[in-house]
Amino acid sequence: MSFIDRFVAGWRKHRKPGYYDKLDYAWSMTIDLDRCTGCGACVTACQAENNLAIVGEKDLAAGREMQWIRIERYWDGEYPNATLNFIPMLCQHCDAAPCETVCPVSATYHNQDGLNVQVYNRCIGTRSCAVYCPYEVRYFNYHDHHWDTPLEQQLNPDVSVREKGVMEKCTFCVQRIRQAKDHAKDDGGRRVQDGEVQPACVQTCPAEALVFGDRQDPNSQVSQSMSSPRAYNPLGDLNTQPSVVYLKKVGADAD
Amino acid sequence: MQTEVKQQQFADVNDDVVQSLVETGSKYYITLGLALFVTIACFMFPWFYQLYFGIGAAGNNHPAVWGTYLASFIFWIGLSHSGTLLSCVLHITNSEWRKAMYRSAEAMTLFSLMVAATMVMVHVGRPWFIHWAVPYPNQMELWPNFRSPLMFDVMAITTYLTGSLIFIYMGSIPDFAAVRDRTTGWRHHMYVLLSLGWRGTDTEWHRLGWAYTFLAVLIIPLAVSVHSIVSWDFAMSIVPGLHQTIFAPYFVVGAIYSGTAGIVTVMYVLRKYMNFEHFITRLHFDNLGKLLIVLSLIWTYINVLELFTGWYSGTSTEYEQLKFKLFGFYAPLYWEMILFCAAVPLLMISRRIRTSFVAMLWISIAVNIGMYTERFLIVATTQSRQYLPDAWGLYVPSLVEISIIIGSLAMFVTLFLIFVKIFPSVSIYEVKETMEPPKKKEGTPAWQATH
Amino acid sequence: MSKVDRRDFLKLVGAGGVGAGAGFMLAESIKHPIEHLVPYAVPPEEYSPGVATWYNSVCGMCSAGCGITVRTREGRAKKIEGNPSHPVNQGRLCALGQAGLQTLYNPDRITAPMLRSGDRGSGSFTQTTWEDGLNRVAERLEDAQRGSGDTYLLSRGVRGNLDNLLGLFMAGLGSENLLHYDFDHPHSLYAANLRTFGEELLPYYDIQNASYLLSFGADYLNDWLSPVHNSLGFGRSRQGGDHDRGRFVQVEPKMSISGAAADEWIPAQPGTEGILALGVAHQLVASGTYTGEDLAAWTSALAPYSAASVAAQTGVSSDTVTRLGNEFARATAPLAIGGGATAGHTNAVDALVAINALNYLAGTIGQAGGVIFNPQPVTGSGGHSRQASYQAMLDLADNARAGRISVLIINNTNPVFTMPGAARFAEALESVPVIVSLSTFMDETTALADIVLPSHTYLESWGDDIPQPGVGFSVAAVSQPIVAPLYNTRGTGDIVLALGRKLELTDLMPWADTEELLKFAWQQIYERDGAEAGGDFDAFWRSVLQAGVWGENVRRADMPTIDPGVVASLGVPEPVFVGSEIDYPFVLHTYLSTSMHDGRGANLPWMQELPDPITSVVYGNWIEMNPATAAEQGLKDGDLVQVTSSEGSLEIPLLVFPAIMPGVVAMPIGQGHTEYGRYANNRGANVISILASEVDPASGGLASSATRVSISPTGKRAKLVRTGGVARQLGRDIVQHTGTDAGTAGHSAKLNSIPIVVESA
Amino acid sequence: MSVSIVHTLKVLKPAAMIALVALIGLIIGYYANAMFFPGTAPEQPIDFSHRIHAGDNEIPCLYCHVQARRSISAGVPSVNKCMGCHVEVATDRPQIRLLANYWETKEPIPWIKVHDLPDFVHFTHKRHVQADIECQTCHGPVETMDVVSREAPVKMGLCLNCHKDNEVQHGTDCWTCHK
Repeated sequence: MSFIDRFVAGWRKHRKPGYYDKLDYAWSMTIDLDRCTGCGACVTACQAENNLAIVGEKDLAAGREMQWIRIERYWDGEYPNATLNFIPMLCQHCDAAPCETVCPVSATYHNQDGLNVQVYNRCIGTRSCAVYCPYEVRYFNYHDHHWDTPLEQQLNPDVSVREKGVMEKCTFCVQRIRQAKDHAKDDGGRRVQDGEVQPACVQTCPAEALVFGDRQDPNSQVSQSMSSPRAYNPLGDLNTQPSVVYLKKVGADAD
Repeated sequence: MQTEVKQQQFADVNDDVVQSLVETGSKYYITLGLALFVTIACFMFPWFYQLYFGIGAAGNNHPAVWGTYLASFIFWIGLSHSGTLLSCVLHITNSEWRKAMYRSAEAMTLFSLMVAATMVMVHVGRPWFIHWAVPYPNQMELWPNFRSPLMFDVMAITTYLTGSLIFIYMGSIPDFAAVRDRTTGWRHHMYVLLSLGWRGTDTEWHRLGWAYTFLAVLIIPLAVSVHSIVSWDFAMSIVPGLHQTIFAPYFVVGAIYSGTAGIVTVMYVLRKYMNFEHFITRLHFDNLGKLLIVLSLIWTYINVLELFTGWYSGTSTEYEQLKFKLFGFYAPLYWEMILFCAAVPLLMISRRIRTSFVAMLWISIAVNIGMYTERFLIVATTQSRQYLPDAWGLYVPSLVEISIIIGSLAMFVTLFLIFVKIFPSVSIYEVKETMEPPKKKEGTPAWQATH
Repeated sequence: MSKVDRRDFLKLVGAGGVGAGAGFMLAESIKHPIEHLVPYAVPPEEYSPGVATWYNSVCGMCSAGCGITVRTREGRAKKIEGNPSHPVNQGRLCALGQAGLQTLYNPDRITAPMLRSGDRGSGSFTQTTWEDGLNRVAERLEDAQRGSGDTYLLSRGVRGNLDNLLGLFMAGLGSENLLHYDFDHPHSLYAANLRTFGEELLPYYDIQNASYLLSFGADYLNDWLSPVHNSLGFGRSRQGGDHDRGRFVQVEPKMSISGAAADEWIPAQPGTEGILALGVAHQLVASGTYTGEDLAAWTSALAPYSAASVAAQTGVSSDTVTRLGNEFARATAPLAIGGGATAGHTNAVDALVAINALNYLAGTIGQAGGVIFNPQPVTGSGGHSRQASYQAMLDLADNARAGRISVLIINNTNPVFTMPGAARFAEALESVPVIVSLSTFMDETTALADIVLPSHTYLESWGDDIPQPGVGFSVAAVSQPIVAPLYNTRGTGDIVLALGRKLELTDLMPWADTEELLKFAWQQIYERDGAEAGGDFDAFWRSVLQAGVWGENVRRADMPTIDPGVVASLGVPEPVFVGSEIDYPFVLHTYLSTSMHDGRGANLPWMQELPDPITSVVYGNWIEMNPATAAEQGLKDGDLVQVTSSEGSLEIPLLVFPAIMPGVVAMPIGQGHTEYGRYANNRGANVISILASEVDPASGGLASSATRVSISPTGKRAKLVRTGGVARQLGRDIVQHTGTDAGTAGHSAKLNSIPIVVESA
Repeated sequence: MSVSIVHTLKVLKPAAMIALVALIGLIIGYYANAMFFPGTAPEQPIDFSHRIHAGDNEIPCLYCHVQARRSISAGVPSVNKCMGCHVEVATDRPQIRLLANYWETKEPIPWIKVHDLPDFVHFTHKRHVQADIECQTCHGPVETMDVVSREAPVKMGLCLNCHKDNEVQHGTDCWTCHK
């Protein structure tokens, strides 16, 4: 094996998602744009589950919103033929994530569950990941946020409250995944079953537009809906290999 | 040109320089005090406020998480460039006129690098953990991410800083010795330590000359690499308008450009207020002027190139980006940059302007203002127009940021003022090399034997 | 240093001392702060620290009555989730329901009984004890019984046995005046159903099995009847159902969320939706789909509604009308619904009757995917009977002015905010001698009260509920306290029972507390259901509490059918608008905000920060205008405009909106509070305040869409906080579309919701 | 004038001495504090002795810290758990009377945390107890202590070493312990 071959082989290896030969679970989500009604239930559910800060009017006016999942809205056409398209945008947990390469302290990396990890207590706040992320789904803590008492009593003890100067983003509700794995371990170390764990957004979606699961399990709901002919990735040409797959809206394309 | 200097005698050189170190007028102290005050009031105080309050003190927001701090970082790194680089190049090419100005140029490198470093501290969200970016063994076995261009940065800049420090120090040793022998009291002791017991023997001269040249050769590629790497912080992202192969040369040229302009400014000041009329002459301004024209032309060329990248890309992202840069919210700044960096320098084609000190001063200042704008635009325009239109936004610097920029400038001035009182800001022995040596009774002068 | 002389020595000692001190302080400064670890003195059973426990209950944020599952840790409510076993929401929940936690932990809650200390409306109160507060109320009530004046109880729309309890209480006081008041109560729909089917009820609209939904103004995904259940139906009809992908058509002057989600959005002149419905019906009959024996009658009745004439009135092209008719006729399971603005015009009832008729002609009454009627509530009341129409509220105001009201008890409803300014309700309350408020929060109405007896939030109190509209079969749910009361408050039921004891009404209301009442009431359900299942009542009760819901999948046997008289009376008159077209060129279209609903959500920070789905505005409201119209008026996005109706005016930021009719301006309800806590106060403007006091004669409901307004620039720019940037795709293909052929592929319709795990020690 | 730096060094010597002494003082001060006032053994509201209970009477840890087997937190026994024995056992002792007071007033006992992890750490006792990790591994020989003190340095290094030695699955993934 020539040096070149070895070099290329090594390079290939390192092109693997997050350096893993095989992922343990490959948590993925599909979002059916044909079902999504843009109601925003997922947004609030996420805020409730993940201790998202109440940012306040002033900072929102400065453009410092803090929503790990946000509803983007795109108009097509003009009155009377105007149509409105909603697309929920959250961390895509890319297998080839640009944000992971840039963090100088490896505060964000890919773990064996195919999750794009953000370690809050390792982050030093260079904010490079947010620049590198084409989906704009990383949010920075510009202050220490506070909750008017007794609102803080609602905070989820399984999720840490981020301090100022730290980047944060959607975790696929890792605390729930952790919980589910814990249960699975108690039942004699079985694997987490399909539908056993769901992020807050998936769980609450009134139109059942969101589906979550392990795409390595061919029978899981998520694998099935990923195999839909409607499946696609927004900004797919950037080839960041997202774990979130969108299902095309049915109807005439306006543009 | 040379005639002025020729009339100077060896002794005069020493006297002039030493005088500039020892005799300090009240004017100097006032300036220093002022600079120091501004540094504390406009840099330290807002920064501590920001540390307490969080980066929210700056104007950053969701799409534009990078701001003027990073822009200033690039600016200072850029300014640091021509200093050592230029001095090395000219040293190797044995250009005589370099010798009167290179010391202050190198000093500029040193200090702008330091200021750049502080800019990093100001930029990050949790500076108290900045040491995590340094590879050191710990019980957690945590290492920095060596894939990250920011990591390359840390390494490149520290290397460059070390290199320049050694370079300027080595070059000053004989001068320290010279000054040592003409001073008394605490100064004397200081220079005793600084000059490392330099005696001026032939061997010493020989080694110094050799090592100096050697280091000069080493530093040139280093300097080029530093700014290329800084550019990769941006070019390695996939943000439209940043993800471009031209960025490394673009940044290097821009750096040398602004750096050279910086030197002109500094030299004007030295000449005016340190009474170095004899050493810093029309010749220097003339040559630097020529250099500036060349650089500005290359810079303009690359900017035009950028337009075509956007125009020919055919992708909505790049095209919107271009439109936004030329006609968007920041357009006035863009055209200001073009005026100051592409148009104004062309004036220097006329020799009369090149050789008029005041004109050169203003041009050099204009260039650096333009170059700062360029860095600001690189950060601001690109981030506010990325892939998802729904996430578009604008970024406007906050008062804290602006005041910190002013403060950092003052910090640079402070450092420089302290420098001119410690270092002989004109290289005594190399200036002497450019003169007729006084004949001794027997044989050739010592310095010829060494070469 | 050969010898150390004294001065040097001292220097050294000093240096060492300073150094040591510094080191000591340094070590001190980085020490870990003291934290406490406080166990229960006596832990409650099923409690173990660090383990989450789920409790099932009923959501109290809107009238849909979804079932919720609340996650608690260390005795604190952490998260509200949908109850998977509740047939209405099936494990799903809307944003407002999620934010319910913030009613519980709201910093602006009333923490103890209060007496008014300043003069009315000054908002100055002094705290008191429950004993004192209750005694005072009891005295007033006794005086009222003796005296001339009458006692009124004005409650928010409560259902189930709490409603019965209030009824008993008022009966005990010898007063008939128990009124429920909800701004969003669909009076016209009830009236229309009464006229069409002879029963005053809400049928269950089976969207899930509908293959073609024609919605006339009903924003069924946002606020209409049961949004979460409707969304479920929408999703399943769209994808993964066993039938073909459902098609959704929305007819309304301003695109709502449902309009955005629909396959086709058809702007029709405000108030003419009913006419369009008849046009569709006409085409349907003309196409020969309907083959009833009364075909002739229908044909003649629908004759005047030919596509052409309908097109002329509605502004919808006749081709579209014809196409809609044919599509509706051809669809396997068509369904027409009406609500929203359609139900807010002076011709609302006629329009809704027309829509019912359309359903009848398509033969969807009682069919799957059609209009299904619910059985009678198994316990408690369905809630509508006591609902006060707008007319009734006006009468109440008149009685107040005439001094015929001596005591007014208000339970968690906010008429001062949700009544048009023209009704001058606040002013009417001035002349009520005693106002008692049982409100959880200080709001515009409670601010006028004399005695405030704060009630629990729904997460602290007992209650039960019959969801309206149901899901086609009997459902009842119990809401139980999730957490111990945060403050010195009491459940509404307990307050009433306590008052009852003070007034010796114990023979009417023998129960010690609401829980006891519920157990008593649920005996009957147990008898018809649990008894043969074996277990004793307590076992049954426990199982109900654990499931959070009880239901029996028995459809109603006797489906009412359409009243033949309807055919004769068929017809939709032109809507009446207040204000001349010249002075007030725009029709004001109001709609319930997604997050604030009718204003109740405005004090929840999460709701203030939830971007409006369509405009992405946060912390405020706005008025929407068609781009072309705005251009004519010389108005730009973000201009502060003055909106003037015949009844008043307000200033509000203008928002240029691509999908609204040129002659219409639209404004969301919910903002503009003045006395509703730190998060709600002084944001935007309350559009209700400028609504004309126009009554829909047929139902007595408020004609909330019958106001005309004029828009004039103020020259000022307004700050309108939006989280969204540019809402155009610029050809980047972010939201991609596909032809309808691939439509049904993909998505499983299986419920995916976490099973309730009640972990316990 | 002399070229060599010897003379200069002579001049600078006193200043250098002072600086040196100050530095030494700093180090001494730091460690003195850490040594004499470690703050790892805070004074508890009741002088509860693990030595008597867990050591002499050999009551198993999980008898009182019953949650440790099934919850992320080990849990401190409630007052009535203590009273379960102490209604008759050693009722005359002053400390037990103190306990009895808490019991009568139904007051919880404000114990002070000895082992406290940062908020961003997710540590679950359950998993570790079920993996038969000795409590002493992290808590030190509690059964020999009259006053509990933090013996083992409960720092990230400790966790990682143990995870590595026992080859815990994903034991070094950040999100296994950090939340």
